[in-house]
Amino acid sequence: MDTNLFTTNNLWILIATVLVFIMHLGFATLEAGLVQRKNAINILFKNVMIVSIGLVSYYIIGFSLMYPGESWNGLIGFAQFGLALPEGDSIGYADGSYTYWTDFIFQGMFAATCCTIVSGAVAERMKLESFLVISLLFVSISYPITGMWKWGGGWLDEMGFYDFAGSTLVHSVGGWGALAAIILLGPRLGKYSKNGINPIPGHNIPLAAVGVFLLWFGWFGFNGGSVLSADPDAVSLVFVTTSLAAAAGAIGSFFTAHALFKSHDLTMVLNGILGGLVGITAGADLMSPMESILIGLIAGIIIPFSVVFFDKMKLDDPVGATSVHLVCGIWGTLAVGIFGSMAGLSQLMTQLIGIVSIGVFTFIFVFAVVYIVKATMGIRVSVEEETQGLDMAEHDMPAYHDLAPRSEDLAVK
Amino acid sequence: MDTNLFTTNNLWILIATVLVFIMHLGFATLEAGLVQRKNAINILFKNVMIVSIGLVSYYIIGFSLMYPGESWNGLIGFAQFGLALPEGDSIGYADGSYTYWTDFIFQGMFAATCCTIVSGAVAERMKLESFLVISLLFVSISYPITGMWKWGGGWLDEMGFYDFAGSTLVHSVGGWGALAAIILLGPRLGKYSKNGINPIPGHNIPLAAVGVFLLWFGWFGFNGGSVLSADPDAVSLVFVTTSLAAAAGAIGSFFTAHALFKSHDLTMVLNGILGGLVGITAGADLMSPMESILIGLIAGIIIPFSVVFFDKMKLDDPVGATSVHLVCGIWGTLAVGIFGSMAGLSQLMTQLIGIVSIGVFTFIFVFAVVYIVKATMGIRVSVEEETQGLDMAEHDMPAYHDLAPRSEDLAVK
Amino acid sequence: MDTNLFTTNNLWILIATVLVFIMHLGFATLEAGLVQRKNAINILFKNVMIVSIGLVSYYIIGFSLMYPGESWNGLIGFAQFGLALPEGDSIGYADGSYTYWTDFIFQGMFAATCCTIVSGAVAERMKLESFLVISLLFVSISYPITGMWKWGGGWLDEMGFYDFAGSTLVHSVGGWGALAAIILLGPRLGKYSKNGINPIPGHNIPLAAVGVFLLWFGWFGFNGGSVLSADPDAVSLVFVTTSLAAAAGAIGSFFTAHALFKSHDLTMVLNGILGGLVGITAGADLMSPMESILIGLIAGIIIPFSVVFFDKMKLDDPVGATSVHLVCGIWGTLAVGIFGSMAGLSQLMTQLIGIVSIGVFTFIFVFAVVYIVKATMGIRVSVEEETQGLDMAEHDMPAYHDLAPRSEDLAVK
Amino acid sequence: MKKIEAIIRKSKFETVKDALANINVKFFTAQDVKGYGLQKGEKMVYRGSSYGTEYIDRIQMDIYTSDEKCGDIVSTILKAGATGEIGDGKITVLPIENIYRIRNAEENEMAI
Amino acid sequence: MKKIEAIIRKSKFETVKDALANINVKFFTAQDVKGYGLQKGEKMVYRGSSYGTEYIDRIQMDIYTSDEKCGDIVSTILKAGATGEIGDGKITVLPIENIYRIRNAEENEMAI
Amino acid sequence: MKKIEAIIRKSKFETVKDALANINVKFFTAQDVKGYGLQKGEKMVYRGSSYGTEYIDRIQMDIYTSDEKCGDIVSTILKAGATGEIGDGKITVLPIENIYRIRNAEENEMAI
Ligand SMILES: Nc1ncnc2c1ncn2[C@@H]1O[C@H](COP(=O)(O)OP(=O)(O)O)[C@@H](O)[C@H]1O
Ligand SMILES: Nc1ncnc2c1ncn2[C@@H]1O[C@H](COP(=O)(O)OP(=O)(O)O)[C@@H](O)[C@H]1O
Ligand SMILES: Nc1ncnc2c1ncn2[C@@H]1O[C@H](COP(=O)(O)OP(=O)(O)O)[C@@H](O)[C@H]1O
Repeated sequence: MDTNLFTTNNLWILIATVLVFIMHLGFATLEAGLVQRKNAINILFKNVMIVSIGLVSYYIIGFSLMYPGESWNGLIGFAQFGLALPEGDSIGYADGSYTYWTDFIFQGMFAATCCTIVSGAVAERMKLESFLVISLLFVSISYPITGMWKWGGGWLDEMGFYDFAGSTLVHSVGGWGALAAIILLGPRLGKYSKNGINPIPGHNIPLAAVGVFLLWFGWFGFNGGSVLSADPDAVSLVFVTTSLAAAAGAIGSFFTAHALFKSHDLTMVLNGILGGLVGITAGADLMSPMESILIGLIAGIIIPFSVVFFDKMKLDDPVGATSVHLVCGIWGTLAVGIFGSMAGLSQLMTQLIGIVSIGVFTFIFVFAVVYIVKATMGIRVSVEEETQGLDMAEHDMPAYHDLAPRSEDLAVK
Repeated sequence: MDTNLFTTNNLWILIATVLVFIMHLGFATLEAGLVQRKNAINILFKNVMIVSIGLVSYYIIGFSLMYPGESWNGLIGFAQFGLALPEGDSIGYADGSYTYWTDFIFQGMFAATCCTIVSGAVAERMKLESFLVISLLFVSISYPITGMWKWGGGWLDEMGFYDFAGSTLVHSVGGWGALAAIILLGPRLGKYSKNGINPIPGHNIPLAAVGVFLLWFGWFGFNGGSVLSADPDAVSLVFVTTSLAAAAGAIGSFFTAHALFKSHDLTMVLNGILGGLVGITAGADLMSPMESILIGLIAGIIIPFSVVFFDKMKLDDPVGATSVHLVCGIWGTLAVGIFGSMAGLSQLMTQLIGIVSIGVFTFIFVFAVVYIVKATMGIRVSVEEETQGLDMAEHDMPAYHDLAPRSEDLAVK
Repeated sequence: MDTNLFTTNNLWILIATVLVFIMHLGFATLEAGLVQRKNAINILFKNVMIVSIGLVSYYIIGFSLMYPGESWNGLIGFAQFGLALPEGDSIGYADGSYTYWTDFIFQGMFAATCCTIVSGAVAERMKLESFLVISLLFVSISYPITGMWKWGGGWLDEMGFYDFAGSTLVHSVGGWGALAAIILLGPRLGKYSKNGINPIPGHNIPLAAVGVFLLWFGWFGFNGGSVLSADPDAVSLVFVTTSLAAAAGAIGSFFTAHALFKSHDLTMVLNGILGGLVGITAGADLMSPMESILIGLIAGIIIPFSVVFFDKMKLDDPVGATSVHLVCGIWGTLAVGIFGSMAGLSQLMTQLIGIVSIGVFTFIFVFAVVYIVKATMGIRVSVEEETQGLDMAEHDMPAYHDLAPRSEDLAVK
Repeated sequence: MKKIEAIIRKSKFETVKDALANINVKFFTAQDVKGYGLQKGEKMVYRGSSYGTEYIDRIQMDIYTSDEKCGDIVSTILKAGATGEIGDGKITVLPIENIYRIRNAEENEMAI
Repeated sequence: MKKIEAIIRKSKFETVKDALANINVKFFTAQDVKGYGLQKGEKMVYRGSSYGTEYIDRIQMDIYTSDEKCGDIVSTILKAGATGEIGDGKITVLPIENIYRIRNAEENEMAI
Repeated sequence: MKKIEAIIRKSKFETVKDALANINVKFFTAQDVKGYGLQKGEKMVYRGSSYGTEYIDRIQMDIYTSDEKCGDIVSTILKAGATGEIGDGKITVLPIENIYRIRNAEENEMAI
């Protein structure tokens, strides 16, 4: 491959990195919009710290765990602490598509998304410091190990498991982590009472809508960059399937939510878009436009049922992360065996094996970590803190000052 | 053309697609910011659905109507339902600049903007479902037909009409649709009383400002991508003219609005930026920097007069869509005959023919559609619903929960 | 160099331009979030006008002052009013990396950031028109002159001063301007009383968080584009160092702020990210990942101390611009002499000379300009206007309408 | 002198205000309150569950007036504020001992 | 008839409301107020300086009632609203001269 | 005992509060209200049309006090709250029958 094409390929992965980066803002605003006003600072703080901790820890150990070069039976391996620039001509790296640095930074941006998924599900009641410790372990150990199984050339890869951009490796992994955490954490105070479900509406739905648009925006990089080159046919097809699945997800949720609830719930349609995006992620390069519409539509139909289901199970998830990332992540991974150029029963079985094995590992890992943190540091804020809101309890600061206190209102410390 | 350059060209159009996509967030936030708090969910819901419906319907019929290959007298043609990947080498498509998929997704992102323009003008009073039906017909039939006249190689193209990125084909088309709709819809309750104009201020001006920055951001893709290749000279000139016109639009509105109203109205300056952007769009590749400043400046000067004019006509347009997209769209299309490398009286005439013919077609089409929907489904919410706000009336949900209801406040269904 | 690579290189600089553009939205939302509700329109208005005035004035004189071709002793030069397209083959320009237009628009986006830095520091009390006049002179005269010293091939460049993407040339220059302005302007009413410091909290911290994410997003273009080509190794390394420094900045501020204030202040962590970004900017292409983490971490540690220091000095800076841009800008420029491939005592001295000479020039220039404007137009709003808020005083418009006034509430003019 | 507290529907505020202006009562103080009573608040739906507030938003108008005018004001509000459906609200009359105009310290009847 | 004004802690509102419902008082008007008293507001930290408001957010409940029921209501609130710590708030009883139901112009005892 | 309701300018709130503190009145309840009166609200401009609200934002201070202290408080507010221009607001004194401190059920004079 020549320098010109290498430069173009590398440039695209870098731009895709930038787009994946902004997904963190998408998650941050989506989650901030869907929590109560009194917990908005807290969820933003968590999101800001996750990206930061995620990148640094992925630099220190995550990347080497995920792409160890050699591994023990395709199960686990570790290259070295930090990065080690490979010898020789940078064009030689990764089949002449991108540099070592590009590889790291693109992968690093992916890694942090996992924890972001968890942050939304455990919002409004989890202790800040405990959350950060759990995230650190999740992003630097659990995510890279299961990631290696497929993307690092591990046993699932050899078995033929397919997950183009991470319906399972990123999204359902995040979703399993979220599920394990909310089981141990319990629902928000008052969410489930003897009389049934008491909704706790998000405080700023427009902010949540901004988040979903930004996530869709970033997903062009998430899926498009996963082509791992600027190959015109592949990237442009991925753009088409990704967009159509997102659009169909909105349409699916629109009709389903209205049929079920007799109401046009914006948050459902927003979740529908995300469901469509997560659903297409495993096979974005394999599907025809019509198939991508079907996958997105089904994801969009699933969302309202799934949200209601988790609520019935008393698994309290303020932002719908389990429905979007776990359920639609599983759906998307299965869809590779049902639609598109790899469809077939044996592929479907392989997909199932991948889903289950990664799910079991992640769930157990996160469950154990959260369990230990619960037993030691504690994971849940006190009833008083939860009632007062985490913004005042952990940050001594409200998210909004409607009327700025005049100087005279202020008592100096 | 070789693979390398093809890859780079194609990559740019894909990135431009991403930038045009985010314009939908720009429109969504601009419009949400300029409506009343009680209608914020509704306008966001409409915007989310428009992108979704727009993309899917453009896939099903719009693209084939707009680029039919062959047409009846350059007036109308239809290729097939869905997409049909052309035979052969992908590099052969579109003079070696981009793939078929790229072409579709870039055009698809443009298509949905038309309806978004309408959504702002009819905000706060139009029924959700009627709006969606009208949008569907607009984006999948009307927009592609007039689009074909020029970009699809139709009669206007043969006549020499010039519209680089769509001052007329996208913006004034959206503006005509908006005008037809607001004539049939009437103003918001209480906007015009016997005592004169009662302003109904937007509820979140910072959100509107975010929208305009995002639109400018996206416009780099809208205009820059319309070069249809990554040609360095052309794309970089378009970046310069687009930016300078936007900047000059702000400056023009700044002085004009202050002279007229003795006040620095932020919404006017924001509209001025958009006016400058719309104005330069028809000839962004033809103008010198100084000419682009002039075009933008004049657009910025037009805006405050135009806003006041429409209000005098009792044509109620909460976001100024008619001033920005219709009036400045016309101005920008005419400017191609006045400034730049194509200027000349005969070109000016041709531009006028294009403006009028597309305007007449679009206005009549949308007027007819809205009229029929009005007679059947109805287009306007009831007085009670309008007073209560569409968020509660159509979505059972307020946009903001200032104080999250505690669990005990909640009565279960 | 061949056309293909030229096209790719040029494309990257254009995309970087788009990313730098959106930093203006980042600044706008950060600053709007950190001021009081009653001054939100005003700060947005200033930010919108700065980009606009900045681009137009940079077109008219700034670019020619900064890149004059020839200069008097490397101190000052001026090419011509407006732009003058160089003769000949566009590929010949700038070593075949980008076109003349690209050069201008990329540089133009940088230029406006300086004034944006000032706008945050002087927020909530400076007269709109005076601010715009000062900004105009700053962006079109002061910034280009000191910019020329290094990037225009002036005396500092010849001396070996290094500033990759502008820790000094952009950020500390903006910071010195901010310092000069707030010295002459004085603190906000009531900020410092005999009892000590009365905090005046920002009204919308989530908006400020959005701003910081957008700034980080844009910084990929700011630093990555400063490679001035799409060179795969260089750009990808810059992405890695930039991201890790930002992440480490957050971590540094996280621990420091908690140690100092026993509280997790989100605004400190946000400033920490920006500090890390500003810190890495001077040497983003010279550092190893580990060095960039160190630079960012130190910047993050500096931030809380610096914020407290300026408050102790009674230099009131609502958004922390002096800490982020001035202090971390100096730190980053010095870091080039301490870490990375150019480290060494003599380089450190050269860096110091650059910092001081540019600082002295900028401080004196801005001080003089602000002083003259103060003596003529006045720079500070009246006590009544400040109490009432600049939104009503200068714009006759509040930023938020919580309850839309019903038509009957409105008295027509 | 009397203080009249009228707790009315938000939607009736303009009508009541105009009716009062017709009998030359243009000065009063208004505030937003939450009414708990027979009428329940609006039903909302969020993520599949419907819920509602127990209260509805109301406006309370406080009018200080002389003994003579009091009857007039009460009957005006009774007329203008009624829809006949549950939830129209209440009017209460409380005795005032003194009233002052802060501007010039005028007292009682003079101050109204 | 009496007007009872109870200025209570926000955190006690639900308890008081439920206690009142138990003695069949389900109609009242509530509003957010700022209480200045012995108890100070929450401490906050912003960019290295701590500060606090002088007031704390409270809820004021206004209940119109007949003379007989008044004592009952007061003692119910006294019990349900107390924590025993500084800042529990106040209850005041004011005389009402007249009260009307706007819906049907019913007066006094009938209107409550 | 008396209830004093003072409806004052927002801009005078701090002055009044400080003046009351000087005569040792530090406990009261405040709320935001909208005043309709001679003075009109602020003029605004939006997209070329100017408009204004009919009301202006005010603060209402409610002070429960003993009969003796009442005169003092009123005259303090009259002095501290006045600008002499239209719109300074009103002070009203209403009779209170009973007052209780919720914390310990202390009554009347003890409770203030
Ligand atoms: N006893 C009361 N004390 C205080 N406010 C009351 C009382 N009863 C009713 N209200 C107020 O009057 C409003 C209307 O009362 P409601 O019982 O709903 O209807 P109606 O007055 O038509 O019987 C309530 O929302 C509440 O604000
Ligand atoms: N004299 C008063 N007039 C009006 N409101 C008062 C008065 N005294 C107390 N309050 C209200 O009661 C609340 C509680 O009073 P506080 O003195 O803090 O505690 P406690 O009642 O337990 O002694 C205050 O925040 C204020 O809202
Ligand atoms: N009759 C009234 N009843 C209740 N509030 C009143 C009455 N008259 C005036 N107010 C309140 O006092 C405020 C000031 O009154 P205004 O007539 O504007 O000025 P002034 O008191 O100086 O004559 C009003 O905004 C309103 O809140």
